[in-house]
Amino acid sequence: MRSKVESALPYGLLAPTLLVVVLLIVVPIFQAFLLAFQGSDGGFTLAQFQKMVHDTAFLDALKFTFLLLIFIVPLQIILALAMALLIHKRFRGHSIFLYIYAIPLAISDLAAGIAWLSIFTERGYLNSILHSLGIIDKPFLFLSYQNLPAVFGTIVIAESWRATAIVMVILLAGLEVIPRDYFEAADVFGATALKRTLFVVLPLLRPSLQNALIIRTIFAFQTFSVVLALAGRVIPVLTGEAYYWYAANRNPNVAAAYAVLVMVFTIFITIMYFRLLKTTDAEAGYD
Amino acid sequence: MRSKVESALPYGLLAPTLLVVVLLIVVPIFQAFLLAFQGSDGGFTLAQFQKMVHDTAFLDALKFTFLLLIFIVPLQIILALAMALLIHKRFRGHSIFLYIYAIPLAISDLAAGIAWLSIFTERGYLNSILHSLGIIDKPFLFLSYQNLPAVFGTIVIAESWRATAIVMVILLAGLEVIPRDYFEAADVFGATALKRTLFVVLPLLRPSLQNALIIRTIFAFQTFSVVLALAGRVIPVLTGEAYYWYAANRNPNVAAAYAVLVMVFTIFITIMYFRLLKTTDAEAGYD
Amino acid sequence: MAGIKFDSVRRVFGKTVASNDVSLEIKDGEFMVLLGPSGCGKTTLLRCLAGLERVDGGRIYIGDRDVTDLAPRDRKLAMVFQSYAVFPHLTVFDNIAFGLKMQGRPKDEIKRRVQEGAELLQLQDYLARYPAQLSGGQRQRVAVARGIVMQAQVLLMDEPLSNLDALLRLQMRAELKRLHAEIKATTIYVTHDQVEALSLGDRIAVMKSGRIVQCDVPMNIYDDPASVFVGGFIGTPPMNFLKGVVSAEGAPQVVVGESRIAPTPAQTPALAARRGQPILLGIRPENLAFASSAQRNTLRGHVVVVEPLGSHKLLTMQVSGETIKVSVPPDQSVASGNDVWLHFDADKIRWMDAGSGDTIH
Amino acid sequence: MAGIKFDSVRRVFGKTVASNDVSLEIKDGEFMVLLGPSGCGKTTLLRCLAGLERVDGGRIYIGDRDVTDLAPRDRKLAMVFQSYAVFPHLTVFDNIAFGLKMQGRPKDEIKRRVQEGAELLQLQDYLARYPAQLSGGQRQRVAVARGIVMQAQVLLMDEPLSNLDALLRLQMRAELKRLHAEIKATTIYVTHDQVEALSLGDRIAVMKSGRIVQCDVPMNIYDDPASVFVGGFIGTPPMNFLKGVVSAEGAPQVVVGESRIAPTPAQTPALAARRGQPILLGIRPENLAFASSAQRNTLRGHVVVVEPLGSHKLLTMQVSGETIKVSVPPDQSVASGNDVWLHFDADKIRWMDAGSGDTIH
Amino acid sequence: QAPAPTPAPAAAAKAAEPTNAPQPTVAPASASSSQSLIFLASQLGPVEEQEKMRNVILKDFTGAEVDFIADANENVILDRILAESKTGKVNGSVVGALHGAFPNLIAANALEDLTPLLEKLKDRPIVKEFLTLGKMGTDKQYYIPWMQATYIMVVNKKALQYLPQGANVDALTYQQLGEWGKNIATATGEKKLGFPAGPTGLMHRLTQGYLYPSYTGGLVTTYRSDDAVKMWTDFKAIWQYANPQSTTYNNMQDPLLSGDVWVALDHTARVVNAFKNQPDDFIAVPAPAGPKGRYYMSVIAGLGIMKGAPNKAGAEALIDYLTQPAQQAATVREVNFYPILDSGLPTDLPPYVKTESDGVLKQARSADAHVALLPVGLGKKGGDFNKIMQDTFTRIVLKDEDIKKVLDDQATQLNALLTELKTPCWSPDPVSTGACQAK
Ligand SMILES: Nc1ncnc2c1ncn2[C@@H]1O[C@H](COP(=O)(O)OP(=O)(O)OP(=O)(O)O)[C@@H](O)[C@H]1O
Ligand SMILES: Nc1ncnc2c1ncn2[C@@H]1O[C@H](COP(=O)(O)OP(=O)(O)OP(=O)(O)O)[C@@H](O)[C@H]1O
Ligand SMILES: [Mg+2]
Ligand SMILES: [Mg+2]
Repeated sequence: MRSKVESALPYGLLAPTLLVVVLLIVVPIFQAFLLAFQGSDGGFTLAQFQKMVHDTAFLDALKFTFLLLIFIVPLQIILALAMALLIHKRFRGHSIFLYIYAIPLAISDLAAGIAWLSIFTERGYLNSILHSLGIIDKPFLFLSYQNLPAVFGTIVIAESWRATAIVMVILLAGLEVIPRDYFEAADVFGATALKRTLFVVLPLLRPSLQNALIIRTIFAFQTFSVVLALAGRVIPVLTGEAYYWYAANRNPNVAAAYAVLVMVFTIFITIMYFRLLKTTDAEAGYD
Repeated sequence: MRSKVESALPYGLLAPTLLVVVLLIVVPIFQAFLLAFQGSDGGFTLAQFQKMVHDTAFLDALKFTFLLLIFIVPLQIILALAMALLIHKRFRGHSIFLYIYAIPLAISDLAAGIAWLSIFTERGYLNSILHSLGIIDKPFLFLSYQNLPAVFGTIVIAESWRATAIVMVILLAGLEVIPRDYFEAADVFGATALKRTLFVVLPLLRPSLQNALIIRTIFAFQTFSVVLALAGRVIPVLTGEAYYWYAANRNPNVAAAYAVLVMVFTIFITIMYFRLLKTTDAEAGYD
Repeated sequence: MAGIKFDSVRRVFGKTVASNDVSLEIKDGEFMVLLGPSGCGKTTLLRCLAGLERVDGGRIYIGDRDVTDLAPRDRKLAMVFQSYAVFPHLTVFDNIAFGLKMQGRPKDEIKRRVQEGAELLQLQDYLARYPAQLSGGQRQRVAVARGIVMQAQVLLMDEPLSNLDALLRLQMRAELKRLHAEIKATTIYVTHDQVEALSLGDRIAVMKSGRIVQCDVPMNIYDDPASVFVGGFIGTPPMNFLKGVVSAEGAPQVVVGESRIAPTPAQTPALAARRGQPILLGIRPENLAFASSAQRNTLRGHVVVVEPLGSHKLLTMQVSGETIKVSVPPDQSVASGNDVWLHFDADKIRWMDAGSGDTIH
Repeated sequence: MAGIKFDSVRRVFGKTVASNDVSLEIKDGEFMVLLGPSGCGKTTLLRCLAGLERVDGGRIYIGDRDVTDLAPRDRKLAMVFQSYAVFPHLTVFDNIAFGLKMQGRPKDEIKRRVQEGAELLQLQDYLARYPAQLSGGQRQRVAVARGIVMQAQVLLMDEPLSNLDALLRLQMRAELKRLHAEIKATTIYVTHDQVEALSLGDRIAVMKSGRIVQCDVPMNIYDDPASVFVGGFIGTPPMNFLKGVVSAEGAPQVVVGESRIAPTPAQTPALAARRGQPILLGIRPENLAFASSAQRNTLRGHVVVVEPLGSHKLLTMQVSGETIKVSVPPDQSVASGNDVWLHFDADKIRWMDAGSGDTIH
Repeated sequence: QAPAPTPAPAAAAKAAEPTNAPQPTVAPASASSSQSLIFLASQLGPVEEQEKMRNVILKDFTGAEVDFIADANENVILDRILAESKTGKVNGSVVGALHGAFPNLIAANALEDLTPLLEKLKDRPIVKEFLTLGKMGTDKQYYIPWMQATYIMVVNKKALQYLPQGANVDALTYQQLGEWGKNIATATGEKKLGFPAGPTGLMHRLTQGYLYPSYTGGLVTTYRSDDAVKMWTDFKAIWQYANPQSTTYNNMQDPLLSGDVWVALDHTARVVNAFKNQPDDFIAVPAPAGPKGRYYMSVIAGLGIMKGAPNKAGAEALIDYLTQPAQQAATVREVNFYPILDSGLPTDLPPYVKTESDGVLKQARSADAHVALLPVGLGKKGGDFNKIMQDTFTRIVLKDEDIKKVLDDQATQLNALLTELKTPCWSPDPVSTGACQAK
């Protein structure tokens, strides 16, 4: 694509950039690792990790973190994709709809947690409504630790609520960029809405999907306010535990161990997304 | 673009969707508003907002929130764009570089706060390095409340650090989607790298820029851990105050008032982005 | 049965009327060529038929079905897009197979038909490549292959051969002809290549500014253009037009510059009705020949440019103050600057109204 | 000074050698046409020259400068892309003005030159539109306008008129010719339209599989193709080839089916050297004419298809077991099934080696 | 290094309340067993401390099978107690909470009078002052003191050389503290005093329990007195030598360990790592004294028994058990809360606990020592109260606003809040009948 001189250029630009990268990117990460692996005597230790692994909540946190990921991410992608495809049709009023739909974007984690709590709690709105509709005769305990599936379900709903909008905005922008020709060709050649989505839209949307998945996964790993608000530590999650160790137990080292664990997972999954959704060189026409 | 029957379809699909929207989107928002506007007697009150506005930290929080936005967002977009353009050249090793660059994505807010704190603090890494290099002879207090510009600067660096990667990933995906032709045409017709970026890349990148800006702005409004870690409440920010009112002062109502304020700002700015960066109908060829 | 009927189809983009109440019937199995200047609405018409463009008025029928409100996929047609619209994420094979896969055809049938299509378009060597790895012409051929393997009842082709070299185009033209004879799909074919139009089309519809101005069999379009526009549009080079005046008295003759031209007996009554009025004389370049002297139906011309074009020489000449093109055999000796006599047969002349440009019959 | 020199330029994509050590010199101000089958490497060559494609070997010079390693913008050329590459986010005006703006020209100059360019390409009415609001041909014209308003020393055009109708193409061709006469930009012009190639080019370079197989003035390319490939590629329809054998004894003659064909005196020595060997006889369709009887240099032919193409009739005939094309005047009376005598002049015949396909001189 | 916690019993692990909203939650099924006893504690919420409680301190208790339930958020537990009491479905038996939490519980009539129990324990050398506090100003004994926490000053030994002339490190005044800071700053060029003024630091407690009482003899009533102005003026002078990063310090142990700070005042639990990690570098000394004496804040936690407790006998036995010297020693060793016994500290403590304890004892035994309490009777508005304190600090010290004006502003808010809550004064403010008000 470029002549030889030009293709040497990136390396020239990289030299100073690399310095910045080392300083600004690697150092704080190193720092996080240090915290996680450094004992009180300054030496290397796995004690923090042992402490983390043997913590009562650890296995649950691991389990629920991934369970949430597995439930929320696909659900959101599907929901968001459906909405994006709908709005992409540019029907009359689509922008108002878009705005309404994007509002949850604007709500902070914390506020979302509070709001959902007041809906799902024993004397909350949902129970009041269900009761006044005569569907239940006494409050249903959505958030009882004895009914984990219900708690889990409410968390999935509440977490999806907020971040689906962001996924949708990303996918919508991705859709807008795809030349209409391809959709039209798919239509003409007899693709049903589903097949068109599977065989044309999704593959062409890969860069946006990749973005959405990465962002969504990071979100899922790193926000815990909603979970904390709705389930307390009955449903522990990794980042919540990190926070807990840091703020309540005043142990930044174990917190760092959790953070490092989350980091490793995130990087792993991100790389997986990059790999899976990469446009191959052949496809891009690079030789 | 569609025949009449097809164009009626979205409305059909909208009917049930609207119900879901009302239930799932509007109710929790309503809830957040309720918290913010409801007095202890259940009636409407502006007391919480008055409390918020008269709070010592309020004006500062407002000021710093927007200052941070103004400093961080453009800085990040420029940095991320530069990186994305660089990596987009697909020089040898670009994917490793990409991965390294994307690592901060994987670090949680909390861990980032801890890590940066240990770098910038009086006996932190930066001071140690500067000292051992002989650049300074006694530690420089980056985080002194008496030196707000320095604190602010460190916050800008630390906040940029984490989220630049996400902006870059988004912009990079956007770049990959733009047909190479356009870059090539710009090159052939004599555009310098800067002009090409301004007149071709950025306009074509609008959908991705829009995404990046929205996500980045939401981030900027909603994360406060790093700010809290580095500056305490010397540099208050709106969401931090909301959190503070909720967690430390145990006043969810004032917290909700802050959340509502942040929400209004976010929505406003998001709509602005939508407007500013919209692909016009004419440009898209819609009639 | 897949005849096609456009009934006052209208499509307006802002102030541009891209399809201005077009009515056109195409018989089942007919090969209809759409011809017209750039931007006259050919693509729009195809897109309306395919369901890709909303119709602002009128109805469209395929066979007996009113398809105006049907989704594209329910219209069961195949299309070759002017912009190719070849899927960038699919290999050539998968691109060609796309429509068949959508129909859920069995694997081996798909494979066979894709192979056939690829062979026809000389794409066998590229089946595993992605579109980005192809040249412009190769990409266009993928688009064509994707369309024809469908063996749909209705096939729409929008300038399908525009980026192919002459030789390949010649071969493709023959293949398309053979294919059409075999499958008998009702075909609408947009082209700018007149040889293609004349040799492929059962009929040709000539469009201008969103309207169909003439629709007839190729020879009639060529020989009997309905207007100055059609005559001037068809033929390379197109028909020449000279201004004249119908003689006010005597047997109706037309005065062109210093020459007097007598119509054929069949033309006489029409001309007689226009005595003294201005009129246009249309004559095709190949119907003009050098004459040794002034005879009946000759014009004096001055050769301005001589272009040797292989199979003939193309002369640009000045005749009675107007510029015309004349085509002469390649071995005709002539040089620019020559003054020569041009002769033509009266029955090759077409007379047009000087105002409306319509042909006078 | 902006002559162009390709020195063994090589570009390889995986296993495809898109540019196979191409060497070519183009004089300052020359109008060079690139002709060749789809996928032969024309676009690749232009892109290498423009700096859009890495060169895997060889050097490229513009004027005296070795530009092989220069960035595209430092090569100071203008290009019309085969894919148009018209910026979707800019109006037609801004698209045409793009290069001028990049050069930082004054506002009013830009405006004037864009207006001129738009007029030339009949785009005046569309200046405020976005590309998505244009038809295919209109979009292509924007790409052409963007290229020519630059008045660059070097102008590259990759099939710039492929999506335009014949009439417009004719006009554009004349405009490009005028423009070239005016600006004298060194031009490389890729086209599949042979009339365009023959009428525009100072010279034509014919490519095949990444190589230039002949580069000469148009008439020579047409009349004296360097090989079967060139003869068979140029001309619509192309040159006919008949298999023959040089007579083993007597004056060198070539036996084609039942006929014996005598070469011109100039051809005789070359044929004499190939006594008894197979040989190919190349003759263009328009150089064959009906004869009333068997004469010297006649062939017996059977008419298979008659295609009336307006300016002439194209016959597909069977001659000594091979299919050839013959072009006859439009008024020649002939019907399919006829058996006729075909005559030609010996000096219109080109002899080619039956093995390599190269022309024998 | 503390041993890794062993997994907790399943019931206990599940016990954390899912929400902090006022709602009763059905207790684990095991609660109905007569052998078991539920101990609801608003303190010792951090998991590590819970584990210590279950696995070490309560291990030897044989009176019942104790379910120790705590939460990082103390309101979770308090709400639960109130809810159980209100609905009559009482599951908890023993309640452990801070002094300030009791008025609400008493108001809800959730607690037994423990006077009979106290009779049985009358030989215990429990600090008299603490027992009096346990009556909550009534004639009934609502809680038996359980444990206490306090704030002490930690000094890096390197700082001792810079002590002002004639100053005794065990009997400093605030003025001397300022001079000390100044001396250090002059000598080293660095400001090495430290205060926990970070977002989750306890600076407001220092204001409430140390500065205000020591200078004014009160807190609310003297909020905008001239003594208060003097206090803030002095404190601003001291603050000049405080590390400017103090506004980021949530606890003092980290800056002490890093060397950023040499002299710091903070909650014992928030400095303990300094002694733990570098036992030889630090000493603990009493907080400074002001014109009105050496006020220090004691955070007293008491044990009560719920009305209608399912296992009242077990509850009494548990209280007895926890107030025995061995358990008191275990408590300071394991979870860093100090004994409420007058008899001095046990001797079998690890060195770091010993060092810290020395400071605590010295502080309590100082001649001019007085106890100040956490705010009492503010309930959920405790946060608002703290915020007013914190804002006062921010405006005067950090933003350099006019002291008198700030105090007037903040006193107005304070009065409004206390009027709304109708909270009477608490120690060291003189007892009042109506809402406590700044004069
Ligand atoms: N990115 C690529 N990867 C692999 N092969 C390529 C790539 N680009 C071009 N080719 C191949 O190189 C050859 C030359 O391509 P080029 O585009 O130069 O052809 P062309 O002469 O312009 O053809 P056309 O007339 O069809 O536009 C073709 O066979 C094509 O398939
Ligand atoms: N989306 C649009 N908005 C506005 N005008 C449009 C739009 N699409 C097409 N047009 C206009 O409608 C007219 C017909 O366009 P169409 O594409 O049908 O032309 P065409 O006959 O296919 O031309 P070509 O031979 O150049 O492809 C053109 O003048 C074009 O500018
Ligand atoms: Mg078109
Ligand atoms: Mg090409």
